[in-house]
Amino acid sequence: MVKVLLFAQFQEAAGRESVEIDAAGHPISHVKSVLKENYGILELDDANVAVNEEYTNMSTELKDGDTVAFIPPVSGG
Amino acid sequence: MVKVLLFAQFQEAAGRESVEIDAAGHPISHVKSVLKENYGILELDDANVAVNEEYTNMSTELKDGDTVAFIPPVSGG
Amino acid sequence: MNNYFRITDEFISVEDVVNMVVRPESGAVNTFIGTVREFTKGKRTLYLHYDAYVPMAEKKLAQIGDEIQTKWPDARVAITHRIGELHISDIAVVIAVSTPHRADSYDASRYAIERIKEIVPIWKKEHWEDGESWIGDQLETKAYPTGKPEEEDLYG
Amino acid sequence: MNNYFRITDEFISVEDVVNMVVRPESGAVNTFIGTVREFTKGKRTLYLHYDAYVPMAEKKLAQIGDEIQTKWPDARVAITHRIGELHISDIAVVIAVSTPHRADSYDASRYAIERIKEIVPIWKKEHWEDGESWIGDQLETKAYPTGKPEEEDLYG
Repeated sequence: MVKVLLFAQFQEAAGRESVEIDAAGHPISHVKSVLKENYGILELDDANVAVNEEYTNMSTELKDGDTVAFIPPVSGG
Repeated sequence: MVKVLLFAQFQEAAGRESVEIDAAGHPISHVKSVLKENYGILELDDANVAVNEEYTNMSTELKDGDTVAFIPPVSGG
Repeated sequence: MNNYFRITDEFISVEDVVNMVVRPESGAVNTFIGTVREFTKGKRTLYLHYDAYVPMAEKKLAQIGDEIQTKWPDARVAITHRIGELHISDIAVVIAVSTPHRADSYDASRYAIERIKEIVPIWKKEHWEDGESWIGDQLETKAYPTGKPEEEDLYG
Repeated sequence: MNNYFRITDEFISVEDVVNMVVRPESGAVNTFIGTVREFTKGKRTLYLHYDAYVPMAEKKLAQIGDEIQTKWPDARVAITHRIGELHISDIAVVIAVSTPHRADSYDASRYAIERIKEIVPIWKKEHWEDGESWIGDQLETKAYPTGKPEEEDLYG
């Protein structure tokens, strides 16, 4: 299983802070599709992604136990 | 009479914080000569001058009651 | 107190962040303080809410510190960013950079705030008189009203 | 506490100077803090003594504030400079500039410190292990050992 962290507008759209998805062996783009279709998160095209707290890209293949974060456009500072 | 304020190395060279000079009607350059000759202040060529707390130049004519300051190169900050 | 790169949900003391970087070799400290502004493009903010992916945000702040160390080897950097609910004039972020000479302190401090706005996973939700939005870019021209993304935001 | 342009012989609180410029219209505060550096060109400073023509120095700080107001109308500025004996890492000057957006806060703060070093009648005497000198220019290349000016300093 892969843990998927949701923040800001994604968290509000899904109504939860994280979901578990059976995505080991799949690229992150697969998780993105699941979030759109099953969790109603629609603004994912502007998002960056991180695996285990480091930025990566949608084609990265996930392993069991990975933590994926979908990072909406940031606005700190 | 004109009050002449001395700071930093000028103050140390003269051994005093201020002097009174009978310089009304004279330009500041006159005061400069007096400071060199009578008070042993030698580094005056790098100095700026102020009359009544505003920068001016050596040709400014002094009035009775003016306060002249000889300003060594500044080094605040 | 040696936590140079920190996310906190409490009030930030400017003095604490500055004190982390002052040292005998430095003659200059530049500090950038981000505060909550009341009006943006004529719209009144009532308060803000900052969210963060805390462990990754602290890692990214530390990465910015490393980047600065590479570009300005004599610099020392500390950054604290606050999250949670903030009101007008509250301090959201304090950056402090010390260097031997002043020019570098300005340049490195400016570099830090620009990088924060690019790579650190922190998000700001503006609460206005007439609604609320997650702010989606640093020109503050793009907002994401909760649950109602505009088509141009999705596909533009 | 509304003394925006101030010479003092006491410890400067960074927080106090910053608080003078924070306001609802500002989103950014840039702060420049000058501290006493231990080594300059390999020479060890033991302590410094700052002297000032206090009333004129406060006027000139206020003039710098006016100049900034002309160039950056939305800025608010406060500057405090300390005089007397200062030791390594002590704060000599704090400049705080608030503006609505960050770029201006950096530019106006930088302008302020450069102008201080040009026009404000404040003088620094360095006390080294092997002597003392009034420092005569901002590159710190020209020193005036007490009572013994070099000919090149006088006529160069």
